[in-house]
Amino acid sequence: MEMQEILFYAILAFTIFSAAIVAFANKIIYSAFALLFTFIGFAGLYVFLGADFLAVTQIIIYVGGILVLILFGILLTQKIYDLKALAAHNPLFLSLSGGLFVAIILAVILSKNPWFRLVDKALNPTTSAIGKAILTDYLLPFEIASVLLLGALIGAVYLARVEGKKK
Amino acid sequence: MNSLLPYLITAGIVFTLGIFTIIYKKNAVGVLMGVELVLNSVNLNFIAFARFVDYQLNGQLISIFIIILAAAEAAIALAIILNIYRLKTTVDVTQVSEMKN
Amino acid sequence: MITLALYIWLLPLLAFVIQIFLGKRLPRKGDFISITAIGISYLLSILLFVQMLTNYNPEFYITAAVPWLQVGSFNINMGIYLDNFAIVMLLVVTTVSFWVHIYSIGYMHGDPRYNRFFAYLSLFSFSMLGLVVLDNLFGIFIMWELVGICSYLLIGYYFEKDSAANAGKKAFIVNRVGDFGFLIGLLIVFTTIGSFSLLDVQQGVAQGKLTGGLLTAAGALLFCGAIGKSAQFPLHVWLPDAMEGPTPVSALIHAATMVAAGVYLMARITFMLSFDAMLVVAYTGGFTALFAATIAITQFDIKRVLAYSTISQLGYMIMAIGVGSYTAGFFHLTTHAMFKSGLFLGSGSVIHAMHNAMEKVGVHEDPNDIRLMGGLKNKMPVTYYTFLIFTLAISGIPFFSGFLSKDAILGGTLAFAMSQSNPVHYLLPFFGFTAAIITAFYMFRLVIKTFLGEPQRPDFYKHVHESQKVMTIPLMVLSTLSIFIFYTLPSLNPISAEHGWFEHLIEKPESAVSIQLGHPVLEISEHVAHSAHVNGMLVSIIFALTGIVLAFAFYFWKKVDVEALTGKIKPLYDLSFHKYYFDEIYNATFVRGLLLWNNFLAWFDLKIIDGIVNGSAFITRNFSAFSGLFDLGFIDGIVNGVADITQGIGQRARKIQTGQVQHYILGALAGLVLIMVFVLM
Amino acid sequence: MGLISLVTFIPVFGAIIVLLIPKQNEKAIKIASAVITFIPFVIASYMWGQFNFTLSGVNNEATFQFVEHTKWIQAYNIEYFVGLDGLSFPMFWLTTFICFLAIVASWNINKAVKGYFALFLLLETGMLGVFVSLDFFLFYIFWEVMLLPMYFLIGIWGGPRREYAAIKFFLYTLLGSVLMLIVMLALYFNVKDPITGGHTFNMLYMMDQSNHSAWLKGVDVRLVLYIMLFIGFAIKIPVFPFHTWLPDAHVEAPTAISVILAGILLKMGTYGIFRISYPIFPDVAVKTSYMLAILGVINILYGAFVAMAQKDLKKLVAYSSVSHMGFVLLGMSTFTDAGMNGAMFQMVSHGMITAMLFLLVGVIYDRAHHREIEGFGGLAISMPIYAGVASVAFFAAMGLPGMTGFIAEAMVFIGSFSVYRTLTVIAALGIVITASYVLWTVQRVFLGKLNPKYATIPEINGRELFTLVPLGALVILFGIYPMPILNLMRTSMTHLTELIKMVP
Repeated sequence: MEMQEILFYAILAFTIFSAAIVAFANKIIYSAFALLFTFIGFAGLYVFLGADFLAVTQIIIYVGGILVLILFGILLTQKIYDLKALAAHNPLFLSLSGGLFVAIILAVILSKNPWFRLVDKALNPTTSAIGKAILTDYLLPFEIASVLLLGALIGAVYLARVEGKKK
Repeated sequence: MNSLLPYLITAGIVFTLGIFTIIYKKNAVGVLMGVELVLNSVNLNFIAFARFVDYQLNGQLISIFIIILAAAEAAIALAIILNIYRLKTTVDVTQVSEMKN
Repeated sequence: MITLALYIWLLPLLAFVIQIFLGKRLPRKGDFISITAIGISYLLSILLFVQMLTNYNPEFYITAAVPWLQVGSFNINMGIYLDNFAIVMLLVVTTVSFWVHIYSIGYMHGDPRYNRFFAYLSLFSFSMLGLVVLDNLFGIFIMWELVGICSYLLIGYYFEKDSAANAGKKAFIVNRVGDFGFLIGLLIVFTTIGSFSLLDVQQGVAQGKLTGGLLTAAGALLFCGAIGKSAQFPLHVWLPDAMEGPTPVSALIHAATMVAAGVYLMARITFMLSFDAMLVVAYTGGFTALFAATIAITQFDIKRVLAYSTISQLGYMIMAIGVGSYTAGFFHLTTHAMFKSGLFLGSGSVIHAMHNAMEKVGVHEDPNDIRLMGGLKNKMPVTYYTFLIFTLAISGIPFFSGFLSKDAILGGTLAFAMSQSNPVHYLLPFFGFTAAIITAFYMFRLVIKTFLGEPQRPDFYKHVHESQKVMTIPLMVLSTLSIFIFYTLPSLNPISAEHGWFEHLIEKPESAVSIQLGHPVLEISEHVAHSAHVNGMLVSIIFALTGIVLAFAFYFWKKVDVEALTGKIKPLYDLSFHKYYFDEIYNATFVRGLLLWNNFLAWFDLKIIDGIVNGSAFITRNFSAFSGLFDLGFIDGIVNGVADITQGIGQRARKIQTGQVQHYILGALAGLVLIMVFVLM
Repeated sequence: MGLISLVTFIPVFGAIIVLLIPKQNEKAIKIASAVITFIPFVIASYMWGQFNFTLSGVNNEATFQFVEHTKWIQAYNIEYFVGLDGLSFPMFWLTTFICFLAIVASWNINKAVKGYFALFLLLETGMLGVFVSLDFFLFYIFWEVMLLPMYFLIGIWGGPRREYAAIKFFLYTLLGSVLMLIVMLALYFNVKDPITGGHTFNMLYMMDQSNHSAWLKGVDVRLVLYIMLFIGFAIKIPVFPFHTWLPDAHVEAPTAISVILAGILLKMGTYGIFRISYPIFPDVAVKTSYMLAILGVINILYGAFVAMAQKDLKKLVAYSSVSHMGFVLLGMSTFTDAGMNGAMFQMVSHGMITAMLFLLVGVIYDRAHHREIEGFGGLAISMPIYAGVASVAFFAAMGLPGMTGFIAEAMVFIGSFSVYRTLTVIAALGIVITASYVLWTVQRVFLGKLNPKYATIPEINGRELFTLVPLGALVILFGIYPMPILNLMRTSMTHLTELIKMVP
């Protein structure tokens, strides 16, 4: 087994493990930190898939943006030491059965199809290709995405704004 | 690492965990995390398929849009959560059921 | 003349309208409006009367009509029908009404609803005059009901008193019972003859459009109306209670005019009475005359004594119509209107004085009770002397009007009995003569107890004063009109009106039934009539005097111990005192029965009918829960059932709808798995 | 757009206008509604002036007035066919009149004002539409349009048991509608359009017996269809034993809605019989008339008896409606001029009288917040004007001469006595019972000692008088001289009677 391969499986296990912590952790703050590692794990997997630009984007947006947001959300919405509020969960059985449903579906799908291997292909840097694609074939979705982001920005500001008189 | 299956299995497990998280957590932020997990697993699938099936960049581009979407969604969702917290001093999604009755 | 009659009729209506809307704001609360209106009517009636006397034609009549209701083949014309009979009646009504109006100024002075009182009086005058002048039975029925409602309003005038409110209601409902018969009678007449107009009905009956049993039924049913309105047995119970109304009202409505409407109606339709119908009328009237008189003996309320005497006198009139003494019956109506309204006004004067005296003393007792009076003669001379004249008139003493008319009735009944082969019909004169003696007795009992003897309650007596002029003048006028001379002119014979204008002008109309049958319904020869008249006159004078002497012996000279006598005939006395328990019997049977029946039906409605509806819904709901969509039975049930099932499912389903996204996700996933399972298998 | 459409649809456009007014502005909503309902009343009154009394209508399009006749849904030969004749015009006019007064009487509604008035206006369009439709499908649609707003008006703005009452009302009337729908479809498939030869919903074609198919000429079929149709209408009237929705609905509904219910909705049943049942199935109508008369008599007496036992003032009035509608049934079963016109006149008369009664109950309920008859007493002392107006209404209900009720009842009796002697005698007992319960009620509420609780109860106000006085004035006016109303209907009624009598 090559070193690369060992690293690959290690990252896989690391990702799954941290995702499991996200799911099962009692305290929301632990979940948040586990989520951080999950995201990093995903970034690693992206590297293995030859998606270097995406890996970087993943780190920047998820880790640098979304996760920070989530952490802010947690810190703003509750006192960290309020264990009761932090550890409140729905019935485990129900949740597990839900997960089970998904697992069954996925397992069925995975088992029903022949997922073929692939001859090794060179990994090329993708950044410039993505840039071209965005500005040519994907220009319209890209613009729409920008509008969406603007909308989300304004919406988020409006929603989160504290009304003047309340302060 | 040069085969599709490990990626798909990983994505499947994380997806399952994401769904589980969505259902399991009462905390709205927790639910949001679950959603992020689901989105990430889907991203992984897209990129994996792009690499092993499509040989092109389409999957990666869709992933980029998903990331954009996820960012927007997270921002809005957190704003809503903060609002609910302000109004009801809770982020417990089971407590928020005004639309019922 | 038609125009004159219209004015006479409609002026009081105008007064009513003005009074009811503006009365309160006018000076003197607008009493002058009502009085002016009735005054003009009075003058115009006199004018009509004078015209009638100058014509001096018994056959006179005049009529005019306009279409009122016209739909397809159904038409009713409204019009005026004036003949001597109507003109005399107009004069009677306006006379009494006018003087009662005047009297009311004094009697009702200071009443908080003074304007309302005059408004009602005007409305009553309008209705009563309409009843007299209208040319068709339908119009008469309309006015008949209107006088009924006026009577209701005026009896219940002091509506704060439960007894007054009850009395008004009772009067109207009892009258409605009679009107039920009246209405059916009207329907028979209209459906057979096709018109309500009196002239058409007369012709129709003569042509035989209405014959046999139906004719008798029509006559008897129309008489039902008269039973109610003229308080004949067995619907007499309302009139004594009606004395709860203000005394002027009793004088106007419950003595002189409205109660006489029944007699008026019977006189109007006398042409269509078959012999059987006449017997019904005669016996009802005769029995009532005696029956009411026996009650009057024991009453202590001055107005109730008069009320029963009214019933009794109305019985006389009805009996007169029944035995074919049309003129005598109407004659008695006229004279009775004068002296009976006078009696009531006189009693009102006494009550007014007693009431004021009690106010001064500060004791509140019944001012109507004759046991508290006595000796009022010295304090209230005008009232006393006028009252005495009226009493003499009602008792049938020569030189007074009552004698003439009563005598004519008694003579008529006697003649009737003599001309019939069946001796049972002597019952009628028996009723009449017995009632005459009792009448004289109880009327003088009343006079003695009220005005003569020692004052029973000196404390009140001290404060009693004669009433003011507005109240005594009507008394004087009416007492003048109770003198024989007004009825016997141009002859001056004090004991017979045979050659007077009245007997000349008021002629019995030709019986349409006789024309239809081809032979007279009732045959009384001149000879029989004359001998009956002479005999009747003698007997009635003797009886009247006997009654008076007895009254004096009992109550003035105290020759007989009344208490002891009462004790001896206790059961009879009780029977009379409690009015033969009629109110109690009616209460126990009709009123209670009706209420029970109503409650039963209401229960039936709520529990059974509604229960069936709800129950069927319930059953179908359960049934359809089992048999589901296959239920094709009762549609209401399905509708209900479907609604209930949907609701039931909804009730459960809404539990699933928790409002929590997580549950929804779970559900969606489960669904997805199911779909997968199905797809893959 | 003709006058009829104008009158019929102004309220529904008005409803849209009302919906556009901001909901805080309650005053504007109320004034707008009043103005909107006043316009149809003015136009309808103008139409009265234009109305030609000599045209009969009923089954001849040429003698209908203000006709509008255009295609609507061509695929099924459904037409927009409206017109007025003597059968419908009195009710048409009365509807515009009562609706206006009811809007004024709704002034103190303060719960979801906008919804109330919008629904009310929609209801008015439904009612007017029913009276003008000459196409059965159109008729049915309007019939249903009227139902829903009523359901909500009772169910939302009603009294404590409003939901029960509303559902009961709805299911009952829906049952009626279903039966009517079946009959409508049966007629549609079995009546041929004489011009095109296709199926038709045109009522006038349905009235022509020669257009009926062989199946529809079957005796039993006709009987069954007639009875189904009759039950459909009987529920609305309501005929014993289908009447139990009425007391509940009337009692729970807000005042103005009770007025509409009793004043207009009840008449739709009898109007439907006049307009549809009689001309389409004249042979069955003649055959079953005795049953109809018996039902009428039962209604008269049963309603009166049960009314007398009621303790709730509004329920008493509701049952008195049952009793009075019995007169309509009795009159219409006679096929005589007097009886038929009397029945129609009673519809108008009862519409006005009962509207007054419900308004009066509303007035006292607004002040005392209860309707227990025994709980009042002596109100004539503290509220003399109210007592005066109320006596007019109660006396009118009692059938006192000089008011419309008497004319109607007398005409019905005259008409029915020539046909059903015994029944009429029994029915006439009703006048005694009616007098008893009316006077007893008047006594318990207004006379006797003043209940000290109500010594300072405020007198009836100007707005309430404004709703009551016009009705009272008309009741007396048409009671003294009924020809203005009778003129409207008599030609049509005579024609209808002849039409029925022509049938072998």
